[in-house]
This record gives sequence, structure tokens and C-alpha cells, in this order.
Amino acid sequence: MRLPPRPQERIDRSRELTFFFEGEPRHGFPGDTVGSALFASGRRVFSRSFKYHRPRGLLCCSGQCPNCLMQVDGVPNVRVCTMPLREGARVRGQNVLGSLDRDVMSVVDKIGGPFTPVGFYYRTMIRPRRAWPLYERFLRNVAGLGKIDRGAGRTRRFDTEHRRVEVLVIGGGRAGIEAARAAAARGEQVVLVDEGLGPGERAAGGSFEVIAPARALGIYEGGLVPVDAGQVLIRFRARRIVVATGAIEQPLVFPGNDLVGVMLPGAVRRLTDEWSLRPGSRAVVIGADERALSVVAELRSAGTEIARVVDLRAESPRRIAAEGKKGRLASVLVDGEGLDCDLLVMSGGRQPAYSLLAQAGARIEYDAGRGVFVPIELPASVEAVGAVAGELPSGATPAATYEGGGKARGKCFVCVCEDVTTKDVRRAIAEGFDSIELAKRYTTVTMGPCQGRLCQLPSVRLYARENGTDEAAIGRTTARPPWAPVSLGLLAGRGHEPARRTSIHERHVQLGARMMWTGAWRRVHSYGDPAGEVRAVHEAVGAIDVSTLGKILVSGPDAAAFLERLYPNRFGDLRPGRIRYSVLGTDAGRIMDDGTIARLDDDRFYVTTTSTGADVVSEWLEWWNAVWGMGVEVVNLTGALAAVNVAGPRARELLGRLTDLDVSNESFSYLDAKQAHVAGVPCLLLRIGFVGELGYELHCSSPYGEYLWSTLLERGADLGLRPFGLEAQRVLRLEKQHILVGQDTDSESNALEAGMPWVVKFDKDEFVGKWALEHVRERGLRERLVGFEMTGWTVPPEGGQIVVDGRPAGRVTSARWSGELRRAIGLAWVPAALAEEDAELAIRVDGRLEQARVRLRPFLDPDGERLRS
Amino acid sequence: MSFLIPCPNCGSRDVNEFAYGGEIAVRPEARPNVRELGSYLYFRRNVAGVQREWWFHRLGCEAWFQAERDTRTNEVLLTERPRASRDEAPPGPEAPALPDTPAV
Amino acid sequence: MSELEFLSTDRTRTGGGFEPVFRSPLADALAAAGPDVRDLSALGKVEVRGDVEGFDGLASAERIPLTPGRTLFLCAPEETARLREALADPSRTVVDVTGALAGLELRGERLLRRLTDLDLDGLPAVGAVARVTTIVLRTGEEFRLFFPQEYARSMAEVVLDAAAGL
Amino acid sequence: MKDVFRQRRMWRPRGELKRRYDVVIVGGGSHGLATAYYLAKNHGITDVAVLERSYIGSGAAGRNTTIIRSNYRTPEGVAFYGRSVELYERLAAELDFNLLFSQHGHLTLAHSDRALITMTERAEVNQLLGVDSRVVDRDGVAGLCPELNLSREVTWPIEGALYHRRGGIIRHDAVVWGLARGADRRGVEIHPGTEVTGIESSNGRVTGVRTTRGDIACDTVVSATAGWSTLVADLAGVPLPITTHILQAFVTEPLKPFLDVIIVSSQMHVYISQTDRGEILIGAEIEPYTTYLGTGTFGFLEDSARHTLELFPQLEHAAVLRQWTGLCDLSPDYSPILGVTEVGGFLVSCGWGTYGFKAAPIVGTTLAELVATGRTPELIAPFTLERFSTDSLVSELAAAAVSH
Repeated sequence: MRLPPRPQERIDRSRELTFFFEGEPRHGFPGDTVGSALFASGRRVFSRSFKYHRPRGLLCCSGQCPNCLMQVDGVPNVRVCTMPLREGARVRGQNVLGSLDRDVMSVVDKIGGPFTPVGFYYRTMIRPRRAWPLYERFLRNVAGLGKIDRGAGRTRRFDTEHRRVEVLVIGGGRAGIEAARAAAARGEQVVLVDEGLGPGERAAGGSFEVIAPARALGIYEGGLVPVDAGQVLIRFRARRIVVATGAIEQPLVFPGNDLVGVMLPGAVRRLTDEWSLRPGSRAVVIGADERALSVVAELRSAGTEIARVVDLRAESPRRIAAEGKKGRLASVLVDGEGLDCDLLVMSGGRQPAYSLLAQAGARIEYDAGRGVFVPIELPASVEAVGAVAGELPSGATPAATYEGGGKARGKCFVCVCEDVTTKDVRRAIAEGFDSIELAKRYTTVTMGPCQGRLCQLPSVRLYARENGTDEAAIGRTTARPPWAPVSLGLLAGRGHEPARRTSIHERHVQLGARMMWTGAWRRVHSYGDPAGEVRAVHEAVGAIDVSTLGKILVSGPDAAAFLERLYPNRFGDLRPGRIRYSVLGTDAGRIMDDGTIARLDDDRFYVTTTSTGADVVSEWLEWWNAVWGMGVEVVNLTGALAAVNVAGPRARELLGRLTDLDVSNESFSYLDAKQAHVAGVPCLLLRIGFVGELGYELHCSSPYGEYLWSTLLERGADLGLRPFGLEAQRVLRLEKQHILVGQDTDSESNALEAGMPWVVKFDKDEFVGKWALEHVRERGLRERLVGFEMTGWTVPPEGGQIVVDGRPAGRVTSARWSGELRRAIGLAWVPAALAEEDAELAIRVDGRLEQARVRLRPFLDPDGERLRS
Repeated sequence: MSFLIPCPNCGSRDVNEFAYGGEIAVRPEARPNVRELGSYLYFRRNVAGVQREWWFHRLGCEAWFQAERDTRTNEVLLTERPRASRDEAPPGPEAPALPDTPAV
Repeated sequence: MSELEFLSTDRTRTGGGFEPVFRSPLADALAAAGPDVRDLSALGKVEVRGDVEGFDGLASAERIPLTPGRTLFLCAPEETARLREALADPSRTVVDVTGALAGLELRGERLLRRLTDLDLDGLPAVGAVARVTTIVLRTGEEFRLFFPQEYARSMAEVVLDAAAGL
Repeated sequence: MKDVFRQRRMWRPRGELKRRYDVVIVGGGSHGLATAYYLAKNHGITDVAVLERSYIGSGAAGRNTTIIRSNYRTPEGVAFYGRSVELYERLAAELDFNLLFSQHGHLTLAHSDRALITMTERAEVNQLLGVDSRVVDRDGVAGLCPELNLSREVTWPIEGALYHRRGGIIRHDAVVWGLARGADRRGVEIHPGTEVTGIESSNGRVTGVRTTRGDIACDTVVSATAGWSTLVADLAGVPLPITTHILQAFVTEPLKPFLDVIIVSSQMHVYISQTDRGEILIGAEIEPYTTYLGTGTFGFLEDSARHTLELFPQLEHAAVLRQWTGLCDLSPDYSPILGVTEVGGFLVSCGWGTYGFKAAPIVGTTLAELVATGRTPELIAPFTLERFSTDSLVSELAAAAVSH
């Protein structure tokens, strides 16, 4: 099947590669593409078209058109004409019911054509509505091209690489290589990327780097040019970008222009020169420029007989039509003259491949003289050279559209991706879709896999003619990136998401903890027995890793004044060594976070935040600091410090074993902060009690977190110490009605309605959110966050609704079974009128209403005696 | 497009490294009434043109700065470290609040 | 409580049955790493807020300006205390961030290119490495990364994976 | 069937603008056209001009990701969007134009127990208001979409989901064209290529608009201009509490049916559906900064691809065909701003954020009723512009401003 060796051929005949087409072995050579090897094996039909399932063969042979989309090694929609052949590759046809050669669905082409004009689906299958899902199922099944293997996982390795370069040249044709050489000669650092396989040879001798085959996907701002280099996505940041993407050969529009055997000149040249294949035995050549005519010699040298050459610059046939048998070209009619042939080389001129330039911000205008769209007014630092800049040989004639009329009945395609015919376009215009963008959406021309490469220009020409205007007035549709289809796998790269782990993480894993996510943190849900963990805290002592708490150091001479202005609670009078709780509010009075603040000394405060709030609170503090310009430094210490909360009636006993500090209640009281060595590790000790029992938070430098944790567990074992996780903590804090910001509050909650008026010091001159809270106080509370206990045994769902008169009137934000209380308890937002002790609530559980009673005080230890003990 | 922002500390970086703090609003001097408070909290000029705004370099120096940007082109005309002033108040965190079903 | 001792990694005490163990956040994560990757987490790191223009208190410490008002100093672990003392000044906020930042040393520009879009000819700089805010330094083909210790395992995974792809 | 073959204009080419209309609608998108259509159909008000700067459906109406649903959080939102879904279900028959409405369901994934609480809350509110919506666990998710990666060895394991059976996708352009045809047939004039350059008022009432094609007198102006709302309202001297952001989306090359149900990940801010044409359509969250420049970013493609593959590793080889952006008009509480303003006769439909397209028919019916009767329908009363001056927001946001 191959011609004798030819001078420019790219195949290595010394070695044979075996691959499989539909399971059958086929052979090719290194240097072949899957497409050329299939062609060499005699295959002419490569795909079936989108709508009519017409047989389609090689058209452009350069990865532009949809005609050779196949399934290769399970990957759908592969352009096999540019896919290098690999040993053992498994190739299949797609979008067929049957086989590529006998596709049952091609019945649509025979009978469906007249019944399925453009947009027919908008007009049909409307009634009865019940039947639409059936129609739709059918429509969905006939649509689409390749198939996804539902069971597949990620198989290939993809990487992303970031590169900076002075000059990036896109396109390794003559103009691109010249530009690269020139830049390199000036001493600039140059990289050239090209889609093809061979620019390396062409560029030989140049002092610049060549990356090929590689495809520039777009020109994004800041000189970002992502390049698809196979398994690696290279993100180039270039100071200067030279676009040398050349021009795209355009098809002619005539009946039968999609038949197998109709090719663009580039395809013919590649088949003969690069792969030593004879594209056909007898050819007709019709062209509007020298491209088509110049392949005549190549065809002759390949042994193809030339039946007729029509130079559209010299003659103007009124009618051109191709006819075929079973979808394959059999003859061409030129003004009534029938010419038998199996190859028709057509060339409607070349359109500069301006998409990258348009995306970069260039203006694109129609050049009536050359009959193509050309880029003008390039953005700074982007250049165009060669054909893409409009440097095309003069004398090309804008190609006309030839319609069959008379006897030629074949379909006349404007767009092969979407099977849109001239008739469809005319109909769309007649229906009122007269703007090019509207028509694009209605007919879907330019929306297919070729992205308008082969259909933009012909469709604009047709519009101009049908609307009686010129191409410039019609304009073009927006060129949307990416310039070439790019796989999700390559875009995703390796796909790592940063995750935060505390310095004690590995110990938890060893203890068999069930881990969960809170924000980007991995935290312990439980060690397998949340109820037992709760009991340990109530009856002995428990330890929980709270390293994820936000920890922010606020220091400087204005630190006290700064916090005083930022938080609703008072901090100016807080004594060194003491701790106070506050929510943090916005100027709208809404709760954004909460935590404790310890005063370390006159001008240093240690601020804690929720685990997920650390970064935002630290940004928030920095923000106000930037605005107010006070003498304050804000340092986020969240990751710097590990923290363990030791809580339970025996917590003091345990701590006493580990430190020289006097831990008696008298000298280390509730809400005291002290620095001391614990187990030899310098710690900040905070006596606070989120979980409601006597407790200490020990904060120490992260690298010692694991040691401190292990030592606590070891030395506390005989006291009944158990590590506990978030689930136990949630139950414990709920028994105390301590809120979780973000769960018990939402984006609208304020401190007054959340039941914490004591935290808002209205007598302060000013604090962020004061105005809004004053207005809330004046208008009165609309809703309230309250505790409740269920009358029965059911634990209502978190998110469950408080129902009044059959309508949602409030919601459960937290609910748990308390083993200690032997009741289901929770927190809920209720209308202000219901926020009274013992008020009855109706909570929707599994569609029924269950009764609950409002409890305004902590369920357990309401006076905080355990905390202070 | 993913434009670049010249951080006053780190130089030109991709916009994705920054947190947007919103256009600079004027914080009332004295206690506003409900209507004035609403105006300060919620109403924005939202200009198609040059806007002065807050940015935070999250994946960089972790500092706030101000920028003047043309919202029609995203061209950043200048950036500078904040000048402390009472009336250039941050109105509230603009970017982070999103509903739990995104965009759909 | 004049000094924030609890932030420092060099103020532990041994005795009374206690022998505090410094554990690098990268200890587990780098178990599988080759010799081209080194753990620098134990290096002394001190962040200073305020003016350090005229500071010349410790010649061996490396100075990395982050912003006009923020500077990071690096030193050998045993020198950290001296560095802190030398920097101490009422006009400055001095914070020992030794425990806050994990450190990694890597070889090869190509590997770095797969981790960050920072300009590798414009270092030191702070930027995103594997989507984590990281201080990146360069000496020839050697790169040092300092980043929040809680990301250590995540970072090590990405680095080792990227290295495997080369 | 005969209509299939008959070539009939969808809408008439209109000549010069008249000097006066009863109602001028600024914006030829889904809201503007729906308002015009229902003014004519429900109230017999046909002296209406729809002025569109570009071509109809050129803005958000033609750029959204076509998802229709009503499983909102607030009772106000649920009632409003619930009615919209009902109207959408009947719209094809009403317009005699197939809108290709595929109600294959909508799954909002929860990747944390905190997210499950919000899902539960929505399901409970939805059910109380008669909207079909429920929380499903991991097994339930597997049953509804077996293709999803339910492994725990991912960054964000799936813990459950909110399932909304009547959620679906619709052909957005068809909605625009169908409404335009319906309005045109009833006498409404649609004027593409007509930009409004001024809004005239006197004594606090609208008197007319200036356009690039001449001036028009009118008593009522309705602005339905999404991301451009601020600029149009500025012409009338009405400040708005909105900011303009871009929202991005992309499609892959067409594939055989792979996914029926719509998948939304709240954690990863990505949503995925498959169109009737076979393309996988993927969208993300708005860009956080305000902008009027509608060009797409590469970072969006990378992030969305990464998140998509975490959910559907099978799509590794699906190739992105094109990306695009639209402008969104974001309100502070993620609920819309609908109806009267301080300028008499100047009405707005804005503040939609990313939800506007879902509301087209209900916006059309309620705004038409407001124009015709002068009374604000109960369904949209909570969504007045006035709420931002009276501390009565309707918040679709769940998490606190900063924590989630």
C-alpha cells in the first residue's frame, strides 16, 4: 500500500508497529500517526457524522477537523490523524450503531434529512409532556460522539510546569522559525512550540529551545500561555509572544463536499510526502488559491491520475457537485461535466488562524481584498508573523458557495462537525436568526469540535450572501479558548489539595481515631466510643487535641485599645494573666467568629479563634490595623502552637504531676492564663472550659505537641484519662449551651439574638458593629437562639424545623443525646415570642411533629460550679 | 482574564494569589440611622471604570494594600500600602460569604 | 511573662522524668525521600516586626525581608536564643517561629518549576508552592522552602510526587 | 407537525422606534422578554418595547449553565423559585416551543457533617413548602449516580447529598427565543441593537428613555440587565446594593450519555451536568473581585478540572472545547431585588447573583402584574430594594460570613 521510499517521508520502514483496529491487528511504522497507518491499511471511513451518521474520511489530516475522531486505548474523541502510532494501540470507531462501515443510524441521513431541519427539536415533541422523557432519552442517546468508560479511574500521570521565558514563539512554520532565530540572534531567550512532529528538524541549527508536539491553548493575560505538551501542561509566562500559527485551509461549499475522498490540499501533501501514501487513484483538483494547484505535482509523483484541475481564479464554474456511492466519492460534476474520481482536492483559500490573537485582545476584521478575516491592532507584547498576520499570497479568490440545484441532490455542508447544511443556514435566517451570534446558537455552526476552524468563514460568506450584505457587516462569532481541546486530566495536573494536620496527627491515627475534615484541617471525630469519651470527661479526665484553634498574637502599645475597638466585649480593663470570652462582629453586627482573649502583659494579647476562622480573623484584624494605623502588630500563630485541652474533675491532679506551677484553685483560678513548663515543655496554660468541666488548655510549640500529648496520656492513664474527639466535645459543650459559630449561628446572626447580650458592652464609646447592634436593640429581637429539651426520646435532626401553623418558623442548629442528662437536648433558633423558659416547640422529625421545651440556661451545671471548682 | 496585580511588597503576581477586599467605602463618622447604616453596609458604586479597592496578598506577603483598577479592563493602574485614615473603612468581608449551593 | 517562652523550641527542660522530644513535622513524611531532599525544620527562625535596618547583632543569621515591616531571620538551631536576644528591642515585635515553619531543601530548578510559578531568578520571595504560602530561597541549584508546619505532610507528598514525575 | 416544516419568522424585524410606549423594558434577556410576554399575555398590555443593546439572549440568559431548581434555604426563596419551576414545567406547551427541559434531578453533595446540617435544613424547609427535596446518605448517592467516586481516599469524601428530583436543565436559548416569539406575536416590539443612554424623570417619576436610536416617552421603565444593572440604575439615579462579577463555565467535546442527574459540590464549588448534545457542562463559583470584563481565566479551567476529576475520575480524557463567562449582579444576601424603586415607574429585576435564569417566568409574571396593577405581588414582597434600608434581609447564605 505504501509508495516506494520518498525523500521527505517520516516513517522508519526498518521497524513495524502492530496495533489493533476493532480488535483486528494492523501494521504501521514508527513515524506514522494512527490515522496514516489506518489509511495505509486501506481504511477510508474514519468516523460517522454527528447528526446524519454519514461516513467521513480524512479531510485535513492536521488535527483541525472532526472527521477522524476515534476511540484510542479507551480515550474518546482522539484526532487519529495527528496521534503518533504506538505499539499495541487499540483503535475503535465511535458514534456508530454497528460498525463504521455499516452504521444502522445512517438511516437518519436517508430518511431523516427532510424531517429534521435545523432546530426541529424546538418545534416537536412538545405534547404530551409525559412523553418528553422518552423522546429525550432517544435524543440523548443519538447525541454525543465518544464514549466514557464508566468504571475507569485516573490512569495517567499529568504534571504542571511553570516556566518563564523572554520570547515564546507559537508555531514552527517558516515564519515562526525565522522569528525565533532572529530573537535568539539578538540574545533573547526563546522557546518555540509547535503542534507538529517535525519542527525540530526544521529548526535545527537555531539557538533556541523547541517543544513539540505541543499546543498553545490560549493567551491569557500577564503573558500566560498554557501549552499542552502531552503529559505535562507547561504554563509559560512570556515577556513577548510571537504568534506564528499560520493559516487554515478552508473547504469549498458544494453538494457532497463531505464525501469520503474529498480532501484539503494539506491532507494530500502529508499523506504523500510524510507517509508515502497515495491519497487516491484519480483526482479532481478545485482551488481558489495556489495551494490546491501545487499538490498536482505531488499527486502525479504518487501515481495519481489527474482528471481535471479547476483554478477558480481563472474560471468561474456555476455549479460544482460531488456524488458518491455509499458515502464515498465517485464523481465530480463541474458545470454538468461528469468526472469519475476517488479524490477531490478542494481549497477555498486560507484563513489566518487568528484565535489566539483574538483572545489576547487583537481586533479581527474582514479583509475584502483577500476574502479572509485578519487580525489588526495587536495588544502590547504580542506579535503576529507569517500567514496568521495576513501575509497570504495575493490573488486568492474568495470562494463562492456552490449549490446543486437541478439534479445534484447531495447535502451541501457548511459545518461538518455539526452536520449543518446551507439549507439549514438559509432557513435559520428566514426564521429571524439574522445575527451571526443568534444563528450560531440556533444552527450550532462553529460550536462543534473544530471550533469554527473550517466553518466560520464559509458560514459568514453564506450569511453575507443571504442577507444581501458583505462579510464585514456580518462579523464573526467570538473565538473562545481553549484554542485546542485539552483533557481534564492535563488541566487538573496531579490534583493535590493542601491539607492541614496538627503535630499530634500521627498519634491519633495510631490510637485508631476516626478522622474528619473541618475546613482544611484533619481532626479527630472520635476514638471509637464518643459516649465513653464524654463519660470520661465528666467523671475523670479527658484530653482533646485543639491545635487547630486559631491563635493570634496582638501586641504593641495600642493592643488593648485596638481590641477594645474591634470586639464588642471589653478588654481595656482586662488584667494581665486573665482571660475573657467574646464574639467578633462585623459592622453589620453579625457574628463572624468567637474565642477567648488572654492578656499576657500590658501590651500583648493572645487571641484564640475557631478552627476554621483563624485565617479570616487574622486577615480581619490586619485589615482594621491597616485602616486605623494603630501601634499594633498582628501575628498569626495558629500553626506555630499545638494545643491540648485537658478537662474533667481530675484534670488538676494530672496537671499537678507535670508542672511545678501551683495549680490550686486559689492561685490558678478559672479564666487565668499562666506560662509554665509542663512535662518540661514551656506552655501557655489557659484555664477555660468549653466542655464545661474543670479544664486547662495547654499551648506549646508545635514540634513538642506530640511529646506533650503522649506524656499526658501516659501520666493520666491511672486517673482514667481518655482522649476524646470532636463528637464528644460537641455533646459536652451542648450540655453547657456553648455555641459553635457557623453551626449555631449563620451569616445573619447577631450576639443579642444569639442570647449573648452580656458580651456586648454598649457603654463603650465605639466598637465595630455597635451601631447595628444598637438598632437591633431598638427594633427588638425578632428571633432567639435558645436551648431545648425533647419531651420524648427522639433526637431531632440538626437543621430540623420549628413549625408554627404548619410553616417553618425556626430551626434546630444542634441536637444530641446527652447520656449524662438522659435526654435529647439541643439549640434552636425560634421566634422571639417563643424564647421563654418552658415554651413549647414543635419540631419536625421524619415528617411528624415532636414536642420540645425551651431551656434558657445550661442543661448541666448552670451556675458553672464545676468550671470554677 | 487572570490578570496580574503588582503587590507593593512582592511585585507582579497572579490575581488568584490575592483576596479581594471590595471597593473602599466611607465609614460614617457618627452613628448612622438605619437607612444610612444600610447604605454604608450594602450599597456599592460598582463602577465600570477606575475603582479604588482593597486587596490582601494571601499567597504572598500576607499584607493588605490598596489598588486602583479599571473594572472594564482589569488593568491595575496603581497599588500602594494603605494610608491610615478614619474614613477609608473596610465595610465587611465581601468575598468569603457564599451560599452552600454555588452558582446553580 | 516578658518572653513568650512557649513559642520557643529551645526552652525545654529535661528532668523530673521528662525528656521533651522535638519532632519535626516532616519526620514521617520524608521517610521515603532520597538524599536530594533535606529536612530543615529544626533551623532557628525568628520573625521580626519593625525596623531592622541597623541591626547587625548576629552575623551568621540569614536575613530575609518579607515586607518593609516584616523580616525573617534564619540561624543554626543552637543560635536561636542569641538571635532572639540580639533582636530584642522595645520598638520591635520578635516572634520565634521555629516551630511554626517547616523547612525543606530540594535540588533542581526543573523540580521547582513543577511546584511553583514564582520567578526562580527573583528569589528569595514568598509565594504559592503547591498552593501553600511558602518562603523560597535559592543558592545555585539548591532551593530552601519554609512553610507552615501543619502543611508538612501535604507538601512532602506533592514534592515527592513531583520529583517522581521527572 | 406542519409547523416543523413551515418556515415562519420567530419575530418580526422592527423598524424605527416609536416616540412613545406604555412600557419600556431595558434588556432583551430572559427576564426582560418574560416580563414583556406576560404583560401582553396576562394583562393585554402590548404597547411595550424591549430594548436590547446587543442581540436577544446575549447576556446572562445565553451564558448560564441552564439549571432550574427550587430547593432554596429561605421560605421566601423556596416559594418563589418553587412557583418558577412550576411555570417552567408548563412553559414549552404554553409557548409551543420545546425548551428541552430535562428534569433528571439535582444532587448537592455534602462533604462534611456541617454541610449535611445545611442540607437537612433545606430539605425540611422545602418539604414544608411542598418542594420535593430530601437528604440522601452515601448509599443513596450511589444509587442516584453510581458513576460518582465515593471513595474515602479523596480530599473531600462524599458524606451525603441533598436530592431535588424536579431539578433539571433546560435549553436556555430556547427559553429566550420562545418568550421572544410569544411576546412578538402579541404585539410587543423587540429592538436589538438599541442601547439605552439615559432615563428621564420628572418629579420623581420616569418620563422616558434616551437611546442610541432616538428618544422614547414612557411611564414605566423596567430594568432587567443583570450584571449591568448598576449602570442602568445610575441613569435613573437609583443606587443599588449590588456588585458585578464574572461567572465562568465550560463544555467538553460531546460524549455519549454519561450523566443524567446534575451534580453540585458545595465544598469544591463545581457543578456538572451533561447537555442533550452530549457535552459535559461544568461551572464554578463567581470570581470574587468585581469586574465588567467578561474574559475567562485559565485558573478556572484548572481548578474546575481538578475538582471534577475528584468526583468523576472517568472524565480524565474528556476534552474541554470552549470556556466562556457571564456577568452576575450579586446582592448582599443572595436574594434578588425585584420591583419598585424610589423613582416612580422605574422597576428593577436585579441582584440575582447566579440564580437569575431560574426565575425568568416568575419574574415575568410578577413584574407584569406589578406594572399592570401597581401592586407588588405577595410572592416578591420580601425581595424589595427597600429591605437593605430597613434591616430585613432574606439570606440565602447559610454559613456565617467567614466560617464554614
